[in-house]
Amino acid sequence: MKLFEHEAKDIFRAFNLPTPPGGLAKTPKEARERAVEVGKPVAVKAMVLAGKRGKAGGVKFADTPQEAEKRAEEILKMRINDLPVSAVLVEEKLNVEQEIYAGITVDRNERKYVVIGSASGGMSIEELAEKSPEKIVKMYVDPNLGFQPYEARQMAISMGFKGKAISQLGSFFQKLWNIVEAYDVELTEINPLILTKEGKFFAADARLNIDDNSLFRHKAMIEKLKREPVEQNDRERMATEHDMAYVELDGNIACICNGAGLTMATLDAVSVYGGEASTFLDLGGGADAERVEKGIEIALMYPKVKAILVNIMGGITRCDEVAKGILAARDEGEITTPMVIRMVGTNEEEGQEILKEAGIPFLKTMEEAASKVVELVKEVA
Amino acid sequence: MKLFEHEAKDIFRAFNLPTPPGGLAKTPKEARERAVEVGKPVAVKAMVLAGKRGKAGGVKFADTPQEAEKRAEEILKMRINDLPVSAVLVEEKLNVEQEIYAGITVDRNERKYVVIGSASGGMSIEELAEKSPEKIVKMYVDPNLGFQPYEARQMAISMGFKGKAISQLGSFFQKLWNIVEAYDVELTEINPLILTKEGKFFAADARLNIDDNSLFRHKAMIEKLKREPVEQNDRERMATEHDMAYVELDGNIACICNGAGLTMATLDAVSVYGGEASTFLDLGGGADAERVEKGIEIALMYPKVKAILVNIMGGITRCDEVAKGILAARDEGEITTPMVIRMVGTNEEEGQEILKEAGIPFLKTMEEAASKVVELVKEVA
Amino acid sequence: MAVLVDKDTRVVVQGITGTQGRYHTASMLKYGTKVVAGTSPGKSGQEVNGVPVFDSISEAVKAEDATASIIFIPAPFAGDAALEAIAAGLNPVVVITEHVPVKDEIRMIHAAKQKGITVIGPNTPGVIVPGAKQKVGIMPGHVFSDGKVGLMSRSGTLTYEIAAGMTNAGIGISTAIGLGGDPCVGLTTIEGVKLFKEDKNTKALVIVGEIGGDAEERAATYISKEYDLPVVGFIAGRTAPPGKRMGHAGAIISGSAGTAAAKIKALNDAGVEVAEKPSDVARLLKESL
Amino acid sequence: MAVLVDKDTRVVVQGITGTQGRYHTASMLKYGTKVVAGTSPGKSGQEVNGVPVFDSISEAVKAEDATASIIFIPAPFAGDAALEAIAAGLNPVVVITEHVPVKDEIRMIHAAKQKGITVIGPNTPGVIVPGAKQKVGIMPGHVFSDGKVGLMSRSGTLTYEIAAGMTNAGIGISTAIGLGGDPCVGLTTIEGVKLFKEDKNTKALVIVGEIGGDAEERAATYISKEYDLPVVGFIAGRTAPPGKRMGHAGAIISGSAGTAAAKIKALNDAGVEVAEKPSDVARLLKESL
Repeated sequence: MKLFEHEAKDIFRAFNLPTPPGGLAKTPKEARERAVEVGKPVAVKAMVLAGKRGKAGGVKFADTPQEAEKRAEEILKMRINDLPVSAVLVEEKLNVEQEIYAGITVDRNERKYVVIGSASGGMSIEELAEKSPEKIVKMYVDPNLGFQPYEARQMAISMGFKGKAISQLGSFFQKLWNIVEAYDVELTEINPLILTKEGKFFAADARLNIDDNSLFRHKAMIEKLKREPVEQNDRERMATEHDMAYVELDGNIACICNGAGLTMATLDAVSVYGGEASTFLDLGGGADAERVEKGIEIALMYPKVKAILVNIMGGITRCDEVAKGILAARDEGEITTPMVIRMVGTNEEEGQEILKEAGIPFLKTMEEAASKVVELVKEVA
Repeated sequence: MKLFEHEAKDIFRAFNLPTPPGGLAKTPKEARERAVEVGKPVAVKAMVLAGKRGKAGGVKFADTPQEAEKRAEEILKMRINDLPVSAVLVEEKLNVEQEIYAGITVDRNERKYVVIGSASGGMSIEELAEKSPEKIVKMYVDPNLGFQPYEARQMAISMGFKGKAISQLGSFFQKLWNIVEAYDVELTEINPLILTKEGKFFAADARLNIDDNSLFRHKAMIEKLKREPVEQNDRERMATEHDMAYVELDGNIACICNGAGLTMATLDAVSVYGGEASTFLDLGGGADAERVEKGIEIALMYPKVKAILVNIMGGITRCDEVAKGILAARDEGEITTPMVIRMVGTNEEEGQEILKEAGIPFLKTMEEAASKVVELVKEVA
Repeated sequence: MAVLVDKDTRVVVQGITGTQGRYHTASMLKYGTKVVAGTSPGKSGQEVNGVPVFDSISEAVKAEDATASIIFIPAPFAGDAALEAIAAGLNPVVVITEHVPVKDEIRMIHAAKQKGITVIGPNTPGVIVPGAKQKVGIMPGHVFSDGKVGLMSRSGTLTYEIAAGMTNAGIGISTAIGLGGDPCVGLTTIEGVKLFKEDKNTKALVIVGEIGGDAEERAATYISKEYDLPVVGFIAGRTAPPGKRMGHAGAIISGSAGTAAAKIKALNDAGVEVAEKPSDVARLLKESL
Repeated sequence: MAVLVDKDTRVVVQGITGTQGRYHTASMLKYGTKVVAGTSPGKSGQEVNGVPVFDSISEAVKAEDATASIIFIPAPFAGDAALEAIAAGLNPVVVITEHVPVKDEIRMIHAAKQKGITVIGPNTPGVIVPGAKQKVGIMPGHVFSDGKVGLMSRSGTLTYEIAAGMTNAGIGISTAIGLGGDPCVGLTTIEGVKLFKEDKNTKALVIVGEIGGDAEERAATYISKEYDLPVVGFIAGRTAPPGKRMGHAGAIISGSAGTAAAKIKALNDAGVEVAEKPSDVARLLKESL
């Protein structure tokens, strides 16, 4: 679950992690009010869950409240990465001495949290890692002991800071770790973390992604946000409700399979035969007839879909159930979209029997099925 | 810092640890109101930080609100262990199937937290440990991993519970551990933890002592309590403010020393020579003149004091500073209480010189000093 | 011979009284697995398919000498279940559960490491050794035949697809390990290669990877230096768009690392042939054996 | 010869720029202690009594080959300081600070145990080895003379009292260890006895205990079975009323365990003579040697 910058900063402040003075505005008028409260030149920033916001023009500066109102008006009309901007954050424009990068995420190879810092902030960490890897400081967090204050100070020391900044920046990292611990954060980044000319550190930006699998532990926090964990369209929401993995793509063939790896491999196979997938839909393990029917229903709601490829490798999933689901979907929805079925594994014969009786053709290998569905789409188009 | 039962139960409820329905009452009338709210027979319990409250008559039962009011009136007038009762807790009298003991404390030998449980609650754990040690289940908490839910269930299993009670009681222990972790609890006890005839578990009593050394981490919690961490008389409060360890006893000789061990040994020496100490006053390490003066001032505020024994083994503490402090106390306060000084170690000669010049006698060994002060007290009496 | 599991492995099923636990206990027993006990707090004394149920792992181990665990406990409690199995010294601990919070995964994996225990998964189909008729997992046993190829995969059904293809082509498997689809798993690809390297019965390897992370790249580096037997690869997600999450938490592409192209190149550079389609795996194996 | 500290011990002072740190650095240097470095975050480049200051332990160890640590850091941060010293492998780690939260004590003690490191304290006067002219502590060095008696104590000034008495009686000390006055300390009485047992230079022991806990009782049991050389004891708090907290958090009596009477009996039963007054310790030692 990705938090908006202002949501992340609310959490930062609750952990005494300094953010620039300012506040949220949902209208240009509110933006002016915020700027008046700040009483100094401000930054007006689009609240949107998309990267490269700055490059898209989502961050503008204003010297006066009037100007802030105008900039907010412009930004609130924007769409960034095809997402609407619902609010702006109006914050004091800091007196920048240095831009720093600070982040914590999970290192999947070490199976540990890793704290990352660089005295050269501002650019993306991928860019930095490529251009000047020597400027990146990394510390792995001991899974037993957690991240200690002395380690947080060591980050600051290794990043090249001296004097009071060691304890100040150390404390910054320590608090960031406390947030990661408290909220099952899988990725947090402060980029830039600003050292002002006055010698203070502020989180100028804030990225905070919470592990979706941990949300059951953070109900109170989510409730406070007064929004759904994820911005989804109707189809995505339905899939989530039924615990299916669903991703929309730009092609026209909906791939409905069991298992993420198999679904991806099916998309790949479609591509090998010259087709393009519209839909990644993983039914998960042990889908019954109802679930299969629901999966097909969701897939068909997406206008780009011109053909359906059902590819089932029966393990826990039983082919007879899958066949029943396909039948039900066909009969219920009066489907005219061409469908190619490939279905092997557990109760394969029973399943094939059901399809045969219903007059639905099926194939034995995923290669045949992928090639067939691409053919059908070409006919339809 | 010891919490009152109702304070501890507020924390319990915040951690979803069930307590009997009811509430606090500061007057008999409020007690009746609480009993009306409960709507069932109630227990009326004295809120006082003293053990053996039950034996002292601090817990009474009432079948009706009228009766609850009357019992509250009786209890609110009581003093238990010489402490006033400022409020009563009115709680539903539970339908008891079984009384259980649950506690967590620090095992100083293992240097670990230890979770303790017994299916035979009600009596004190010391009594239980003496009479039926086999009925006590103990589990040490791994300092790295903490106390896991499966271990909490293991507690319940080892205590002899079966079926649903395993998870229910396990969850109880787990939550109790969460409280210990969150608030640096050095001792918590639920005795009795009641299993009702309806099959539910409730914390009927609640003891919660927070590590005094950790209070800096729990300012928000302490603020909520709206009271001082400890009930102290003026002398005790002054000593605490000056970071001295101060304990009042029943004798008449005030022992002012540096170091807890030395102070205790001084009390012991006074006893060897037939005297009785009124005061344990440990100045701590490195006391300067001002501190020594303040220590004598505090000691003299206690009416039982008939003589003062200052016993200093100078290490960080410098004898010249001690001598100056004694002088200042004498001159400032026009002390007439007899004083015996024993002072060796760092800057011993300078200190002795100061005392000599001021005409204050001093001795070389603590045995001489203890014997001398006992003699003086006998003369005074 | 095989890795992780052999004919003497005695399995305890954690969460045996749940729907999943019951179903797969029956399925494992049918396959031949020595399922000797199950746990479900509060349900000791019951039986599931003739397997005795205990309140805790320690009781199950005491009564039935269990040596390994398979976990069918819902995600919020799976971490606790794994720590219980680890504390009792069970090895391996196979965590079938998906959606386990990464923080819990980190804890269980490191608790296991400290005791020299292997965690398989979470979010894994488990481990199967056809030659010993033992599966500690949820895979359909019949698609795996006994043989000398080690199979490792970050995916479930895709593994069955490839195993079925191998079986049809007459190629058998020594041990198949589902490594698990999450970003953090107990046994990583490189560790899996090291295990198989020590197994004299395994004469070739199949590595089924997917986009996200650099487990395959790291394994490739190791293989190029240390593993001399034939290896065939398959990488799912060649056509997945960057930045989209596709089912497995593991399948997120960030930056240029973790793309299918990068993985295929790393494997090719290490002398590993990478199949374009799942059905090509068996063919490439035949050619290299 | 001695325990824990010897002539090669190179000490880093954590919190060297504070009032306490400065004072005792001077005092240790004067005594002869090899204080080679100090730490104080943000103050690297400074010097205290000619001792170079570093921002962190790792820098201090790298530059000055420090081997042991003494901590003068305020209680809220002392746990962190100890973990830093432990992570760097310093041994022993002497924690002078009092009022350290018990939770932090537990963490540091177990982190040290896992690395085979000894924590002395918290709330200790430290360790002194008169024969090596090394004190890693805050005790007045001149009251300790070189010799063959090991001294262990849970109290500070009381130790000086007894040591002074021994020195006056011509009895020298191999190593004196302040175990610390808190309920949870790194080195316990029984562990101290075991250390001294391995030291060929120590021919007798003095154990200075106080009410609270059962450290002395446990040590007595060990001594009766495993320690053959003379031991003299002293227990403070014989006249302390039950349930009162007297200075040391350690000195709480609960139930019948931990009373002075119980401790004295346990020691007597183990053949240990227990002095009634501090000045009797030297006399009893003379008689037993």
